Amino acid sequence: MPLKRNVSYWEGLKYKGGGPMWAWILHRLSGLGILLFVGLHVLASFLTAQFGSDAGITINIIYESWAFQIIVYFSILFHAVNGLRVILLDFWPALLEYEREAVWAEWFVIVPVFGLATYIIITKAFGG
Amino acid sequence: MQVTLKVYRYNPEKDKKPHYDTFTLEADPTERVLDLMERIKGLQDGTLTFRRSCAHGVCGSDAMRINGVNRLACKTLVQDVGKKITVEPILGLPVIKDMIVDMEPFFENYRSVMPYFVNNDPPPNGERLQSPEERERFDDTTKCILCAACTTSCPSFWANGKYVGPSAIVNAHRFIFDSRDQAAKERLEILAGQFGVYRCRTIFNCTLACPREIQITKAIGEIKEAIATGNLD
Amino acid sequence: MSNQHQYEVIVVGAGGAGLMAALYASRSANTAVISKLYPTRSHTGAAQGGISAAIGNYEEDRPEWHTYDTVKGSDYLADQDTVEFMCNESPKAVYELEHMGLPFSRTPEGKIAQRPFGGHTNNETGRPVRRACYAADRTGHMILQTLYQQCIKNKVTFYDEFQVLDLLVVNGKAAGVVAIELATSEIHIFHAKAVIFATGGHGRIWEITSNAYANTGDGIAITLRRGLPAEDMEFFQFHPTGIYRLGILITEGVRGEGGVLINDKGERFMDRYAPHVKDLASRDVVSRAEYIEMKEGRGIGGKRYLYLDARPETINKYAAIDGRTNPDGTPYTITGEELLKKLPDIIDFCRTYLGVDPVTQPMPVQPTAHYAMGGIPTNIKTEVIIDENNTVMPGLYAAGEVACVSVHGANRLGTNSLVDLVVFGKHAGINAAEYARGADFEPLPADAADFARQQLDAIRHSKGDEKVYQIGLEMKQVMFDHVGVFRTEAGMTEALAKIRELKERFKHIHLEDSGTVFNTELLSAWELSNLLDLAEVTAASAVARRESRGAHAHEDYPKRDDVNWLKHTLAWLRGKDDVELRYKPVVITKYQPKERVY
Amino acid sequence: MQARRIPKILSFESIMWLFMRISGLAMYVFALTGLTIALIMGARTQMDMGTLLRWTFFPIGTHVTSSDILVLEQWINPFWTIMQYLTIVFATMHGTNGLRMVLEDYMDAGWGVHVLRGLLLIIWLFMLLVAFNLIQTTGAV
Ligand SMILES: Cc1cc2nc3c(=O)[nH]c(=O)nc-3n(C[C@H](O)[C@H](O)[C@H](O)COP(=O)(O)OP(=O)(O)OC[C@H]3O[C@@H](n4cnc5c(N)ncnc54)[C@H](O)[C@@H]3O)c2cc1C
Ligand code: HEM
Ligand code: SF4
Ligand code: F3S
Ligand code: FES
Repeated sequence: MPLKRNVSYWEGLKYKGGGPMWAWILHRLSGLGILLFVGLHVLASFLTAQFGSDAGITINIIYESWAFQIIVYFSILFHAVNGLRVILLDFWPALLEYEREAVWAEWFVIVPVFGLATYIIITKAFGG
Repeated sequence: MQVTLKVYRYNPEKDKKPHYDTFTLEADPTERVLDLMERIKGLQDGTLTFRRSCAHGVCGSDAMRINGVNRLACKTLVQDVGKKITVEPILGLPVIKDMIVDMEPFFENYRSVMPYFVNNDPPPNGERLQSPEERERFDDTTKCILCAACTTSCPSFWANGKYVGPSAIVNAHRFIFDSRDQAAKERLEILAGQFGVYRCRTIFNCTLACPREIQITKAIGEIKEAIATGNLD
Repeated sequence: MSNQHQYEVIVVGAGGAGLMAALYASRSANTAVISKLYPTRSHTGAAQGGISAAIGNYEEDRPEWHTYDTVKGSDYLADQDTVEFMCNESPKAVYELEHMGLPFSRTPEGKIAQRPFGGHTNNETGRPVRRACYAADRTGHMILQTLYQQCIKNKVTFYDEFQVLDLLVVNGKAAGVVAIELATSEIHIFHAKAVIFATGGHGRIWEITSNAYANTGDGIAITLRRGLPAEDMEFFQFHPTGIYRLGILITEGVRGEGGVLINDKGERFMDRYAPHVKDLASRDVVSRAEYIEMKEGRGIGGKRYLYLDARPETINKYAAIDGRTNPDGTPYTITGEELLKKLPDIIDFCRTYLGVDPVTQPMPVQPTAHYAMGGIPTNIKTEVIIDENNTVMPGLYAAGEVACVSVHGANRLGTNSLVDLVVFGKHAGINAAEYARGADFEPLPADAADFARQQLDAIRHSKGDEKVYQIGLEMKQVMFDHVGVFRTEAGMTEALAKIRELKERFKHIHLEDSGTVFNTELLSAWELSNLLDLAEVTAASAVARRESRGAHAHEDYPKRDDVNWLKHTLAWLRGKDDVELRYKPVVITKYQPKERVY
Repeated sequence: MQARRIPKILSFESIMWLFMRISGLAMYVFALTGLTIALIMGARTQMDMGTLLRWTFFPIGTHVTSSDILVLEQWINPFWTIMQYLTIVFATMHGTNGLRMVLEDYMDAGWGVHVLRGLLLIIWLFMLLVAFNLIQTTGAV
């Protein structure tokens, strides 16, 4: 008997696709992450506003923690910048030849902006 | 120099689960990984099983994962991958034995995109004319050898084998942009469907894996553009 | 127990010849194609340079010139009626391929582009003519892909990864084949009215070869074992430009575009061997010249290779010396970029395997075993013949490299094989289907699969300690050294003895894989047994031929001998150490043999 | 040579593909407009970074009530409310469709796909309803 289609998530992750593959994985995770974040946030606010439930407060406490802010901020920043890259390359297919280079370029935008923001968030969290 | 080759093994008649075997042998840095596998099969372990034919990258038999990426064993030199080499079958197709996977699903996807020339006008006495520029338009995608290195490197295909995959799209591209062909519309309609080009998330693994250096992601992008604009030039 | 199938026409092999035959046969007969490789893996895909047809897209050209060039290239051993047929049909065949969508390279007016190739000339001026239609340096790839695509379009039935082991002959007629399914080792019997063999070449007999692992001459070995003869096996072409040590081919198209061969002293030595067409002399001539250069110590660094120099500056320099011009009369020049457009794959091979960039460095080359002129004898209708009187075996056809209609005689001109495939492949398909219409299925014997099974069982159960790999290696070496570019009586006799010794040793091989799923070890061993048979027949046919003609260069008999040897060899494998040789005359229509100068 | 053209092809997949890109761009436009105008209106001195971000992406009243905003009315006006509606429509639709893409990657053709699409449509509508309600009740103070 042949083995069935042989790709577990783990096997897939081990594939050495490099930058573009990881950019896609992060785009997917960040997109889903944002959706979850926005969805819960809206739901919680709704429950609080309509039924005076505590859920909103609990969730907001988590959301406002500095660690969570870093994650959310990264997700949004990465998803937005990478999304823009995807859109640009899709609208000018000739550029798709340089996808690998484009992913590098993208990090040149993300890293400094994210670094600065993280710095601000952290100093604010610990510096008062 | 001494090279160790770690090989994925699965024999359906003996094994329940795949395992790895390690072989050590002397090799030249300029030898092909395929040469090493041939030598192992000839002198160390006759049961090692893989496909091969041309041995110089034109027949598409021996796509496999070498040190984690899809390559042709006959186009990968030892010096390209180092002294520690791991070979495993390509992903996303059923493994029949060692490096041999069932290619049927791959070819089924290929056949589903009308990968053949269609022109129903009566042919002229001589050739149909085509300018060098028109010929150049689809040159890149004529190079495909159907090795499946691209399709089996694509996470979208791993997720769902119904996705026709980059290789089939490349072969559709070859005809869609051929100025002599008349079935571009039918092909594009297939590709605009549920398992067509929109399963491609421009992950780019395919382009990096293609041993013929075809700009696959670009070809897919051109097809998306053609679907959206109707322009085939 | 066995699986039985019934088709009117069975095509064995899915290379250019097999697919062409299948396309035509399937139009009017129930047809199936059996191939041990997925069709697109066939070695036709490796062909690079071009397919010739006298369509004269740049300059005047005529099928008669093509015919004469082919006959001359064959050293007058080709059958002239078949050559004429092929050369007249080839323009039609090429246009037909174009109509199937084959993406040929184009001239500025949009016609099929053509390039010069060795031995193809304008008969009036004696200068090289642009006759080879090409698609960059991937002509064979495009042919194979195009034909396979058309087969899909026309819903041809394929049995992929089924290896044919035996031909069934009932009442003197072909009645089908026996095949093994690689994935399961199950034996299948294919009952047929007509069988077409298109199994390709057997270059794997030699150590340095441009041929694929799959080119093991299965077709000829099968018919030999069924008591049929093989024709002209001593003629095997050594291509002058294989990549040093690997044998991977560098197309003659490189020289067609102006590349030249250079020895250790930096001389363009072909000046001396072929003063008129120089580097574009026919392959036997160039390979022999290389051999002599190396023997006389002018190989690069004294080693066994030469340089093929295709750097633009070299090409332009010699093009100026030769006075080569473009179609419009301006001097011929080329740039690195144009070279890359015309020969992308060659440049890629050199970069990958040698780390050499042909645009800036010369390529190290040596002769490489390339093409079988000999094979299963057929007549002009591609019917297989079984003796020197041209007696036909009804229902059996052969086309492509496996066959010997003898259009190539003692030496094939470059690009003529692809023509051979499409022209004779097509006619094999048409003729076999027509025959099948008027024929009945012969009843199959109950033990139809026995002979095939015996052969496999002998290998499976053989108990010894010989390694298939080792025997193969020794065969390849002795054949390359002694039945190669240059041959001597003593060398060939030694080789023959050695092959026979290896055949004995083969009876004591040991296999490690006893499984049934993709037992490639078993089938490689079977393939080696085929190669050994063919090597024996080749060596035996070669020792007997005491002359030099085309690819058969006999050092002890350096002259062509038309009085005694203007004839085809037919060889039967009769039993242990017994090859029976008989001869049949060459068909000569218009061109009387004369001395060959290039 | 004549240009080769065929009619444009519209399929569910191709429309959604275009939509994902257009909505992505639209969100850029909203966010950038929001950010620019907010900065012009003095956000630089009146908001910390977190608030500014929240405002940029979702300019809803509650997002500024906890900051040093001096004149609340200035921030809570019909312009921002419209921005808010557009952003939430696009973001949830983009996000839900993204979720659909991810899930469908693992599904074959058949009724399952239609059930999923229906379900996600309902979820999306529910999300919109809730969000609209929120904007109505808390946004336009
Ligand atoms: C590197 C190279 C370059 C060349 N360049 C040129 C060129 O430029 N111009 C030119 O004219 N010629 C060229 N040639 C020669 C030409 O390509 C070959 O002679 C020709 O392709 C042979 O085609 P074929 O159809 O006979 O066989 P192949 O293409 O070799 O096909 C053989 C088929 O038979 C099948 N088969 C074999 N054994 C079995 C079995 N036992 N059971 C079932 N199936 C079997 C295989 O699977 C395969 O499908 C070149 C050859 C080489 C090696
Ligand atoms: C500036 C803002 C944004 C841009 C430019 C953007 C861009 C994109 C693009 C182009 C895609 C398609 C990717 C593909 O087809 O492979 C995408 C996917 C996705 N987006 Fe966004 N997006 C943005 C904001 C958001 C938001 C706010 C959410 C959540 C509510 C979100 C959730 C998703 C999800 C879940 C996917 C699917 C991911 C996948 O299929 O892998 N995005 N985004
Ligand atoms: S596109 Fe490239 S990787 Fe994919 S099958 Fe063709 S040759 Fe192989
Ligand atoms: S890897 Fe897959 S997702 Fe697209 S770009 Fe290549 S087909
Ligand atoms: S063996 Fe033909 S591609 Fe590797």
